[in-house]
Amino acid sequence: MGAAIKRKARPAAPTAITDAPPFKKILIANRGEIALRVILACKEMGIQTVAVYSEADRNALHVRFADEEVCIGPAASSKSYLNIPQVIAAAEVTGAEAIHPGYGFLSENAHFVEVCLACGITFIGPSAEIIRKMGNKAQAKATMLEAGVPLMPGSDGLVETVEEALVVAEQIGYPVIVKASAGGGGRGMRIVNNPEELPDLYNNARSEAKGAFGDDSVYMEKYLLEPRHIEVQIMGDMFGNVVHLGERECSIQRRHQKLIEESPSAVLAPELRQRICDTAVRAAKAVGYYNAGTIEFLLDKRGDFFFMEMNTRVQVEHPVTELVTGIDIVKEQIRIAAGQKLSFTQADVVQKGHAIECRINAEDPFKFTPSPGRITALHFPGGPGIRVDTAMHQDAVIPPHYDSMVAKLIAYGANRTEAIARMRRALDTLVIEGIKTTAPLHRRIMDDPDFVAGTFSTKWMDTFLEGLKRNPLGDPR
Amino acid sequence: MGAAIKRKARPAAPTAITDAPPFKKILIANRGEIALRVILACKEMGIQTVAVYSEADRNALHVRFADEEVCIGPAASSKSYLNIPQVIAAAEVTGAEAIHPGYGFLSENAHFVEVCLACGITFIGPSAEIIRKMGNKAQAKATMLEAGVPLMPGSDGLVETVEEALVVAEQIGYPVIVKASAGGGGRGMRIVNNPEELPDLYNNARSEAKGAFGDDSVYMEKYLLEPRHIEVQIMGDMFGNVVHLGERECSIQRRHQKLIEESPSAVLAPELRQRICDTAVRAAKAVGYYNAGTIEFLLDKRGDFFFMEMNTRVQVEHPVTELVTGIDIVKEQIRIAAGQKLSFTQADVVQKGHAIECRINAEDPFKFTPSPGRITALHFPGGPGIRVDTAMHQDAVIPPHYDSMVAKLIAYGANRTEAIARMRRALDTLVIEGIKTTAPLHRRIMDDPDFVAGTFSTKWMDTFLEGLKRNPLGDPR
Amino acid sequence: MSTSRKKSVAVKKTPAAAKPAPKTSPKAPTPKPVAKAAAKVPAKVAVKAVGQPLGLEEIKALIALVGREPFQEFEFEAGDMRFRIRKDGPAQPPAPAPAPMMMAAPMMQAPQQVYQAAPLAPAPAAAPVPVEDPNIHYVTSPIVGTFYRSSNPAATPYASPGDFVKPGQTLCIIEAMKLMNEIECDVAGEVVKVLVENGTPVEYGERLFAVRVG
Amino acid sequence: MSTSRKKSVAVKKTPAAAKPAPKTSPKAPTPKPVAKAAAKVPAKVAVKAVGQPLGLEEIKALIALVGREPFQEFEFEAGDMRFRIRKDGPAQPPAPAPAPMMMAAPMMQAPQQVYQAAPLAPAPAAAPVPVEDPNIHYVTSPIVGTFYRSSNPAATPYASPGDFVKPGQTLCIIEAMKLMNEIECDVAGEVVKVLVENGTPVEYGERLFAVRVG
Repeated sequence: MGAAIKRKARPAAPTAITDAPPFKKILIANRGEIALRVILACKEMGIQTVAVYSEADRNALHVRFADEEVCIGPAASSKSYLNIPQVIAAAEVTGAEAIHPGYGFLSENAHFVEVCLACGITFIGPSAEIIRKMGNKAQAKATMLEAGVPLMPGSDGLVETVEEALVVAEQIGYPVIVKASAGGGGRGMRIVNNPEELPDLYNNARSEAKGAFGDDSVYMEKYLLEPRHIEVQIMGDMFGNVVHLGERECSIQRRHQKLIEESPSAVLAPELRQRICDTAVRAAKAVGYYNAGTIEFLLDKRGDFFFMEMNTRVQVEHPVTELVTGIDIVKEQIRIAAGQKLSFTQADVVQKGHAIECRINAEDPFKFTPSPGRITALHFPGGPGIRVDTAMHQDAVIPPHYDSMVAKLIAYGANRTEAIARMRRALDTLVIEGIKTTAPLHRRIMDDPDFVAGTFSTKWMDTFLEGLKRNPLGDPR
Repeated sequence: MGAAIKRKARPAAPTAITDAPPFKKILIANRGEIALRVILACKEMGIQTVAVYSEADRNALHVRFADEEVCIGPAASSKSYLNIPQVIAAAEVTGAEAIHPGYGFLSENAHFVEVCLACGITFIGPSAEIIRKMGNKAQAKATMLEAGVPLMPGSDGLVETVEEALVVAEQIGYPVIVKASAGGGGRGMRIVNNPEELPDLYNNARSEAKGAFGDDSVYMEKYLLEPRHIEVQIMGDMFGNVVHLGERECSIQRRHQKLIEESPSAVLAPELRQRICDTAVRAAKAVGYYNAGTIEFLLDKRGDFFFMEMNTRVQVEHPVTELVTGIDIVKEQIRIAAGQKLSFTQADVVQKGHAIECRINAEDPFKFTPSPGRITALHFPGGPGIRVDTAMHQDAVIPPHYDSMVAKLIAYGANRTEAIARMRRALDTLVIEGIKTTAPLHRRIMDDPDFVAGTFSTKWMDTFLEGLKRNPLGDPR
Repeated sequence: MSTSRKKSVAVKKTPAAAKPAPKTSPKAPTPKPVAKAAAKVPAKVAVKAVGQPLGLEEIKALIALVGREPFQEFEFEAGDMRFRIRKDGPAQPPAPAPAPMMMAAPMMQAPQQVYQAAPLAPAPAAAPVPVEDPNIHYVTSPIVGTFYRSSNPAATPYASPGDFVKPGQTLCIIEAMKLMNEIECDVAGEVVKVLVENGTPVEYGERLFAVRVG
Repeated sequence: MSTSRKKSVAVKKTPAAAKPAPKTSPKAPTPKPVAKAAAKVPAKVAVKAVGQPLGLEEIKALIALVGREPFQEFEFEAGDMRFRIRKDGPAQPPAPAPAPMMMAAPMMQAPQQVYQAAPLAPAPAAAPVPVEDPNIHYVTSPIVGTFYRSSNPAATPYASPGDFVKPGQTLCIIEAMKLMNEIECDVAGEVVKVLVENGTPVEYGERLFAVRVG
């Protein structure tokens, strides 16, 4: 009997190979692959780790590989991973000096950052003020406008009536899109092609936003045709240094959920890449940004790009950037949070080779229905150029309570051609039995002529999926 | 009913992303991780693969992931993987145009190369003549001497009597080493410290060589103190182009079996690296070498280096070179065998970062007794900078008939410090249950101050293991 | 997962006026509580229904039927509906207590039980469930924090072995985020054992007191 | 691994004077021989019918039926409907054939049985060995090559169903490395079936002929 919060047996203190670790102990307020990713970074830095977990995750790998573990609640996220008092108490009882929030959950919760501050715990990320400023989309756009970052032609802030919406739409030209101010994931969002359909769609967007976010404020902007989602990885320290780590191409999306990410983008000419990345650095500097962040742009066919939003945390797709730059983003996050200067300059950042990430979700690969359950057989691909970020293991059970992503398969090659070839064979040698996954869908995409040519937009997946319906070829694997 | 040699269902022909594959179909005359490694390379190149397997390997991954599979005999290597007629027949019935031999088994068997030639099958490696020339150590040394490659001070060819041995030993100075001409793995090898013990040890070496290789010819050379094993990866095409891919440090050995390999070496100054690598290229050119090969040197404390031997095949430790150069050695081997020119020049080869490989063997980590059996739980580490080359899977059984290596764990980092940190955490998050492995030994080595400092020789492991005996600390994991 | 927590435990927050004792660091390795191990290998029946081609009564009929049969596993899928029943344990005579129903449907209301991942090296399938005294009720921690048996170091513990306690009675304090949370008893009975040492950290669901009900 | 090869098969090498037929390329996908398939997925009955969803009564009938049958696993799929039943438990009568002994000691002399790795998704533990007629002997291929039933395309096959054969009698030719290898019979009996088509490749240990011993 006794406390389940335990210190595991550890090997003899290793020979120090680095400077003193920036923190002695970090709590990871997350689960799944990103929790494990942060634990790995901490292990490399000689930092002790505390895992928190819900009752559904008792046997999860992030729990197994952390030095200490604290159960913080039942399966429901709201009662565990989103439960701020429980997370803070776990840091207190284990003596963790800092909390890494991963992505999702509390990672962009400004209130949580303030509570950490009040409790004397370092939050590994930017300040509450920055998160708040960038978290509200209307406010973020105002800030970017001030900094001279190109914005999508659109409403000057919120659009509060149908009449105002009609005027704004005329100014920026149809098609336009109505978006929830607090939105995300496609909810509270409507595309409007002409003035006739505007009133209904505007009202639909507002009521959906109200239902989803408790906030029915909406804004409007130009709706781009065949846009590409290009985002820039930013890192900044507390001394005002901000650098970019190049761009990521994330246009392969379904319902605004990214499926495949690459770095570099196959279509950016060097001059355009430079211009987008410089703009991102300018945007980050404008808000005094520090730690890791991502600035998302929409790039249209003519090479014009527009600010979409800033994510004030590490991204799911950060590995593609790590592979082409050789920079460990998570370790750098931790150093920055400890008050260290950036360990590299812009000149040190060189994009070499090409990396592609496929998100393997526990879903039917073509119907996208969730497929939680027990993994009865598992083999992850290895060999040259393959990185796997996952917390899965044989006999692991994917609980239905959380995100469906079970693994990130990342292929690196000397160029895009080699990266695609490696991703194909990695998918061919991936074995996950017992649940359905999106791996067969990815395998299909890797064979698609558009994908191979690099000619796709954020709307490409819809067309591709339509094509699959017409020509399903049975199980593609 | 019907042939078990089957063509598996394949997905629709993928969109071509590379030039026409150099071969349509390749047979892999090997098993385990290297067979899988070659299959992965073929998949990336759009080449069909044929796996051969013994009855003990029916459920092996190299069988599962090949396009076709042929059982070639019972478990004993001599009746399956070393059985030339069976391997050739398997190539014939499947229509394979080329055979990749991997390492070990038939990879350095000149007769096998000749049989392939006679049967119109391309052998992926150098010619029978080159293999024969470099395979006999005395002959190899004569060739190197001619090419002006520094040789260990030693006998001019074979030493045939005790009297001659005494004269030669006086000339080169004690300590000397007596080595079997056909030897390897430490057999037929004796270190002699003074003339008194020479006669007995000389005779011992000969009779041991006779027993092990059926050939009791021996030679003698200077025995170096604290030498390092430095080897250079060579690639050449059939047009006389030969380049090096930098060096590997393989001094962490036990009984002449490599345990840990790195690239680059922690101790080579740029000038010395250049000199060793240039010498290796000169040596390879001297024999008209083509395909992948490795020239092994002993480097002494003063920076003098001496030719040891040439391996005329891909090495177990090739991944460390692949990671620091970004070059896929196995794919290049296949292209070269198809008569293509080297796809890169010496100027294209840049060593970037640092890579370390730990060979994970199914052995007691401190007693080195074999530990075959069933793997009951398995988790390979992932995340940034980790490559795993393995054919293991959950519920796989390590048969007692073959090599004990079950996985190669390779860590890559921006520098040696990061690579060591990553190897430590990779070993900490490696789970292999059901059998004993050498992983705990590797974990200990990664913590050792000598290893961290890079100050070790080929004799270091003996000292280290002695130290462990005095201070075992129980199970270090 | 704890299977003994039958009722919710009330928490009252009071300001941290009298901090009972200095916070201690986490303990050295201790074995997992017994209940955890037991929870890993239950006879398990999982029902998953998304959409409803069959009615509830029909599903229940199917479950009852499968339960009587010597099956280890049953899966059903129709249209959007899919369900699966698996019985991990050896085919035992019917358990005395009703097996907990595992609701796995992500869309269903308030699933109380959850999927439980197996550890990397799974326990043998037929691991016997340790017998627990049905009269013993465990009061578990509803929050993470530091456990204190009394309001200050000098005070008498709220509850000690042999004490008779009743619902609503304060049993201990758990400090979290500088707040002293009084943990109340949820049954009437006799305290048999205090399962956590004073001043040590506790996690969510951790057993604090064993109370003999009655 | 083949468990039926009780005796070695003699091979006589003769020069490839009369090549029986042009070598054919490997076949298009064909099902694994019965023995292999049986070894991998034993005691499993999978029914797959497209376009015939069942009603509750029919499903119930199926479940009851499967319960009485000695199946380990049952899968059903029909249109959108699919279900599967598996019985892991050792509720079976003992298998008629003794299970092969797995030798685990690496140092033991000449182990005849070898470690056999499990496939990635292992079959249920209690899979019964498929029953084979003890009077049927299988002549297996001792080498890899191309199987020919006669010395040349125009000649009569060495052995056909109904023929009585005796030890030492040539049953077929296997061509490998341009050599014609005569495969001799190792028992006396009646050829029941030729298991490989003329001109197709065979691997080591593959069954060629079924011979009823006697």
